[in-house]
Amino acid sequence: MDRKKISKADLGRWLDTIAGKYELIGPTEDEGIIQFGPVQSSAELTLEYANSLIPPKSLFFPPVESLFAFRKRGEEIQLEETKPLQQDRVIFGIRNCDVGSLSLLDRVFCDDLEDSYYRERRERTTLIALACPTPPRSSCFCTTFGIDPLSPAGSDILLTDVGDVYLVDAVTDKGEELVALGEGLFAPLTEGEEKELQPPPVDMPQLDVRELRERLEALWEDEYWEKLSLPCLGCGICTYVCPTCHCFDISDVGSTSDGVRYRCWDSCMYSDFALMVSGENPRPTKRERTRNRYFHKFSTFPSRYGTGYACVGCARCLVHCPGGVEITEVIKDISAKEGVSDR
Amino acid sequence: MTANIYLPSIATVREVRPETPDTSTYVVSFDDPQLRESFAYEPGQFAELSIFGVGECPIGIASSPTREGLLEFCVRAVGTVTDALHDLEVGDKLGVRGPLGNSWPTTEIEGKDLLFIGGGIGLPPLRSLIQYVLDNRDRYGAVQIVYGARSPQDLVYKEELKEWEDLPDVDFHVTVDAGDDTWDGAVGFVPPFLKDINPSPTNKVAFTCGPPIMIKLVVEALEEMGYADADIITTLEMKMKCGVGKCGRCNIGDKYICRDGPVFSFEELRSIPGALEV
Amino acid sequence: MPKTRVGVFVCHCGNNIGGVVRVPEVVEYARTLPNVACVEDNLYTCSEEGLSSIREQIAEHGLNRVVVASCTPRTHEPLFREACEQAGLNKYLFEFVNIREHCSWVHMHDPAMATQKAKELVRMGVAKARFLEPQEEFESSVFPAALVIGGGVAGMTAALGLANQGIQVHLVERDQELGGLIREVRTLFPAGQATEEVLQPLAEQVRNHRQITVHLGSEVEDVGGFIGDFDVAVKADGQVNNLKVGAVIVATGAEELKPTGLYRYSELGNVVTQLEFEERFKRGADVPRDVVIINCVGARIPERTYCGRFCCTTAIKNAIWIKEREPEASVFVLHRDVMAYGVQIEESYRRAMELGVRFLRYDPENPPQILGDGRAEAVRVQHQLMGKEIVLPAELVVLTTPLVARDDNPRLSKMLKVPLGGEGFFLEAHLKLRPIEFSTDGVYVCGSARYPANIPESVSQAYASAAKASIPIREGVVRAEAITALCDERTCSACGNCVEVCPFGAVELQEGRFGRTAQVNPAQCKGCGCCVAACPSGAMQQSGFNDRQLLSMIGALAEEMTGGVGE
Amino acid sequence: MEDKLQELVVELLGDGAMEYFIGYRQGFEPSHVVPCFVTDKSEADRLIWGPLCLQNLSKYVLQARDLDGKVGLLVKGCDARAIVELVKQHQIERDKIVVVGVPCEGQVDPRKMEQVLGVSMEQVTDVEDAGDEFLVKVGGEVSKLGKEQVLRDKCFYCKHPTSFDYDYTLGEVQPFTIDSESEEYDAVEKLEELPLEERRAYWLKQFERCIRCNACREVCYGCYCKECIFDRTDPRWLDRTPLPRENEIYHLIRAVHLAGRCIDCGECERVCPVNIPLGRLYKKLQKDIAELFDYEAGMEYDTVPPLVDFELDDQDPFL
Amino acid sequence: MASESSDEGGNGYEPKILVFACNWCSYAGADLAGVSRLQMPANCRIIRVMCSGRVRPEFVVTALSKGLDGVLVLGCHPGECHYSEGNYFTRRRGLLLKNLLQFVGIEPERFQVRWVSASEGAKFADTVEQVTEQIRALGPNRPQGGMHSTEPGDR
Repeated sequence: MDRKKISKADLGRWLDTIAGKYELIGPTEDEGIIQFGPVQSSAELTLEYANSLIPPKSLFFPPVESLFAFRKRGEEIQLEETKPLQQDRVIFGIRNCDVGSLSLLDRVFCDDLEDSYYRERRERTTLIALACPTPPRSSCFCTTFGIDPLSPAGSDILLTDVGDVYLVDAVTDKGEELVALGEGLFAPLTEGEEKELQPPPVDMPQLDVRELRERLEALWEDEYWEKLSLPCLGCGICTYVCPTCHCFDISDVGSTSDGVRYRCWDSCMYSDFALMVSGENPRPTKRERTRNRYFHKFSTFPSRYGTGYACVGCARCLVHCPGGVEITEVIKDISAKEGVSDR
Repeated sequence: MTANIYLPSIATVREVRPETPDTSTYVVSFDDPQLRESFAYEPGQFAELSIFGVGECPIGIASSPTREGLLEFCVRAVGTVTDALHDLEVGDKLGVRGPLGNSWPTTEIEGKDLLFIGGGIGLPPLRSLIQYVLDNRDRYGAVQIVYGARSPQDLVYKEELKEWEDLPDVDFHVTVDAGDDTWDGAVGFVPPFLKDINPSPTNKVAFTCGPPIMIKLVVEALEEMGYADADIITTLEMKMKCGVGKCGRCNIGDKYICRDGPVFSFEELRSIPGALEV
Repeated sequence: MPKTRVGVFVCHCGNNIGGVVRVPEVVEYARTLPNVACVEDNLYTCSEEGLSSIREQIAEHGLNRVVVASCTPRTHEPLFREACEQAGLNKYLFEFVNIREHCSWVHMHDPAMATQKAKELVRMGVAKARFLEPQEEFESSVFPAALVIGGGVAGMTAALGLANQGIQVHLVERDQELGGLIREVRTLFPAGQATEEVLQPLAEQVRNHRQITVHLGSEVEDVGGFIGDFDVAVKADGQVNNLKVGAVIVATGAEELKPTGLYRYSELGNVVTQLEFEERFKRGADVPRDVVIINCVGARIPERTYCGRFCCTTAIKNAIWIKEREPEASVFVLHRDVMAYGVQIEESYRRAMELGVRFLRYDPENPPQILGDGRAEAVRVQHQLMGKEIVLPAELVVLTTPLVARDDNPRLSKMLKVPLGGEGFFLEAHLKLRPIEFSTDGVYVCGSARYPANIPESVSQAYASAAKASIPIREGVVRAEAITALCDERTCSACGNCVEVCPFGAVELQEGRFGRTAQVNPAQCKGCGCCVAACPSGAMQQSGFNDRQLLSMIGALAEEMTGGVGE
Repeated sequence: MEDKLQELVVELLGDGAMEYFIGYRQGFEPSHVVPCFVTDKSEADRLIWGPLCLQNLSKYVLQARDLDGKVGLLVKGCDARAIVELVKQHQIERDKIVVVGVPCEGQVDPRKMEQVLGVSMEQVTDVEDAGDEFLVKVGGEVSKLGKEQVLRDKCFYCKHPTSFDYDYTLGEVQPFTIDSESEEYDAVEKLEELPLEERRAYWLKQFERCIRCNACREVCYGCYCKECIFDRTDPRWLDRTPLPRENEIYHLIRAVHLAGRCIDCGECERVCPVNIPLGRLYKKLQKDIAELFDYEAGMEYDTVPPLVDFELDDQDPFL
Repeated sequence: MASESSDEGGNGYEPKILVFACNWCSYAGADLAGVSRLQMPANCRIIRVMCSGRVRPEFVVTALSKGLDGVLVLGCHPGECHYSEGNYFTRRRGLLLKNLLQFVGIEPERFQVRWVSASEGAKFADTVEQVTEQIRALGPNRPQGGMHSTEPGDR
């Protein structure tokens, strides 16, 4: 589908028609916190935001979700699966870094042992990405990991703000279906517009991630991790705000005769995450846990799933870490270490 | 596996056999007859057992697929879920989710001589392979079994051990760390006991499972005897939760023990940094 | 056979329970509870027939937990625990559910609600029983010796009380000779008997008793340890020696109040206290002609509210003593009330009046004034009957003051970890039921250390404390009910809350396997559980009442309500 | 001020008694200040001081427990009270830490500054202290901001910075004073005056937002238990699932554990990623503890925390 | 004597109140009320502890959050504690917890502390009566949010 445009005023109308047919989810502000949540009308949305605090990953892999309810009637036990969604959804305003994270999470949840809850939410959701404003936030570094803030890749529709209109690139059938829903509101671009209605190029500092994985893997025994983990407090913020983290815990709430099995987010940074009942812990101190987190992102995830690095440069962990452990600093330190190419 | 990888199937406890003061064997079978037939698993795989309202925990399937119908789990009461398992009586219901993980390399070791070294409650995962080998005896070479436990009543499958001892084509050895007046067999830890037996490494694959400290010493002993890393195979015991390679707990290197294991050869383990520290 | 197998025994107690609570319904309900292996109901579970049915069921079903739902554990718990023990079951694997005093007897008007309540109480009892663990009672040996602090009448009598039972006693006295406060008294009430006649034989017996080691001129420097194992450091002229004793008796007595600031006491030479009077005039000085005795000096006033109990007796005794020496002497006793209880004191009060001692009541709001400069010459007092002030000539004024607590008591109380009362005297465990012992085991008290006590009272209290102190020593072993606290040193973070909270000093922070952690001394721990409640991480737990047991009771109750919340 | 600090650290590291010095350094952007562990003299020049050094670094000294050398620490007056409590609660010996006090002229609350400036903190390249104003540099030009608009809540009633026995001080430490009509317990009293249902709704909404990332627990000096009661399985007090009722149990129990120990350093509220006003919950406790038991945490080494102490004449509404 | 509690259904709501009673005083007081046949509402369930000082605030918070309608902690009168100091701590903890629960919007009547000695059977009965009526007036302690309802608590 070729590029179209929509006026800023018509955008609201389009989203309202969508809200009539789908569950519309978009960025809203609540007590200073930007979050993605269901809205009845486009008026509740906000457009002044860089990104949400809790990533839209929470809409596919929620902080807490019920897997099934169990009830004991006499001798029998009945299990009742929980339906993940009541209605098809449209997510408006997702940034490209989060779109990129979803494709990474797909590799985890939709492998041969497919997670049906995640899969259903992914299938019944249409993504309307919103290109990041320029200049990008100074903390963002998504281009380092091949994320292009202006590309529709991975989403169904990309809207790009070029002054008084939005450029509309629908790249999938689901995207086209949505555009068809508001057919009167879109207009094709004239030749002239095609040329000058271009978003300004994104200039963002690039981190050097050449051979990051190989240099990292050489540091398994290095005492760098000891020093890096000193300010780390072992709280769970970096993993809970990270769009590519997918660790979770499963626990039963209720009694042996009546209750629910929940899945909820968990963090590899918690001291008892891998603690075994025998008392042994493969990652007993913060040093091992910090090392494990960066190895997962830059070594084990790419080698296991054959993808790029499991980081999309959204900088959420950077901004919110109370101890000031900065992933960009770690990347710089590792790439400063002697790599294969400079030997 | 049902479409929903987290949904257990309901099974009933058919038989409870106390093995040691804190370990019992639970024989279960699925309520759904259709599932009872279709539930195909390989020796060495495990399943997640659910006590609803308490939780789930991964337990190795101790029976062999060659013996139909019933699944056997050998459970020691160490944690909240295993404690709850120990409160089950015949006829009680529980959840079973699986089969999960990889399995012993039953085809690659065809024609080879086999050496099984088990320690305490490490025997059940080996037993599923031993039964499989005994039920397909002609596909495999000589069978040697070396098993040890802390004390005579800590030995599991006491009757079956006697059966194996009487089998003509099985070289069976058993020891206990500390004997008592009811015990007339060998006394001593498994690693030195194994060194005295000194089984030759030619055309042989060794399978070992038991407490980490025993595995470490057994592997050293085997290497002294000339066994190649590729021919020493074990099953790792790590903290597992989802059992389907997603919850991020049981990773060593880029492998998830619940998906790429729990069965590994020592050659694989040597290549993964930090795998052997555990 | 599942791991935990609970047996439930519901009692009818005749119709005390069965009359209101529908017991069969409770029995059926109990069968549905988790881990319940067998349920019985009996007419009287505490009868021989009931107890034997418990023993049989334990054997038959291999029960490893027993729950009895009947009356109150305060009376019948030992009985049922014994039945379990006889059947070979550890007696702490037993839980009591009260469905009589707390249920049937108080909800007679509503059998339906009473039955529902009984079911839930049984449900909570079973929930707790599932997590009971077997316990062994802690036994510690008692060192066969005792320490008596204070060599007065009380101390000496207590020492003899113990020594005569063959128990080795260490008697520690600060002064250079035995006797204590009584040495300052010349004649004793009632018959004016010379103090020496009573004191010397007692002191003789103590000095020559081969079981008693007397430490004169020495003071207790420090006391560590607990009942059966006290380490006492006694300091005598500079060097310290350490004693090991099993029990301690505090007999440090009290001292006479020197009423500085009242009635120009320290200002005028001839205004003296009763003891000073005894010292000066009973040594032969000539008896003055006009004597005024003022009672309740420094007693029953806002700063010191108590009555000195026998200072009136002393005043009467000395008034008689003066009148017998100098019949013409004019002796006035100015009092607020005369505490002349009992036989001898009433007789001597009457005798004093017969001898011409005049008793005048004064109004504490408008107390007598001492007139004269340099020397007391007269006492002006408001005569209540005559309604006007009168002036009494006085060559000597004697002030009757109460005994007050020794100022050394706080030091000793901190050492022995025993409390002091409001007035600075030692505070006994219970005024009526445990008068001569402390709540801390192994420490006893007698004589004026507890409150002003005259000789007969001191002696009887001394005998009582000796008798009490000899119990643990003669048994040789101290057994504590297994409800003591236990710290899981692996997870203890040494915050010290438990040490602060323990009323008995039973918890200390010590170096252990996991570094510096809290450690409980089971001999001292009384099982109150305050430390468990103060422990933020839950490392400290109390046997028989640990968090898991109590939380499962809460869960069982809440689960009953909302169908699905308990463990 | 910063050079005085750096010289001192170089000197302290010089004589080798100190394993490392804990201070502040520049983060990935000028307005982002993070903790810094200086192990070697050469790194001393990274240490900075200013109104954006918000973290309470005291908890990091616990990591030095099993080191043989000492640990140096830069600390504001309000945060130093955590050292007193840590020593009082037997977590570390006082002589194991070299405490460097710094005169503090009030700190910036980034969220307030963003509202006032209308621009995100990224744009702010420098904040300097100037008497009762802050000089804020945004994209080149400098503007003056009255401190009372952007000050952290706890700075309005800065008390007791002088009560600590510092080993060194960088200049004269005394309480920062600012005349403002807001009283210390305003926010608490405002909540107390709400009718019960409104308060109930208010707090349930807060507890519902909690994602149980445990940051408030991990950042708090008072939460140093080897194994937290919430991580125990025998019994399981709390499920890990962030359901509203579970979150409420978590926050109320943590509050009770900190009663009489919380020193009001404000870190739990600052690090909370979902802006739960935890400060109000703990301020309420401080108010009650002060009123009921006349006690303030972190003042003296030898006083006994209120909940493990008692007076015979304590208030007794339960007769 | 406790009044004969008429229990005409009302809206049929019967509050469920958890009571902690200390073994030496309040539990004995409850026994005495039983022996004296003092009738009282049947909404209280007693858990026996050795001392009121054993009741940790976590029990109260958990009980109220799990939906129980009220928690009543009974102990000896200050100065009469069998362990001499136990109830002083209960007093301080009770004071603080009462204020905290009220601050987060839980009705004050839902958590109460009372001193009942072994000889005060009547006072025990009156306390049970009074607390039960107070809590009955408040209505059920509705537990909100995903705790009990099995509808998924996901967002």
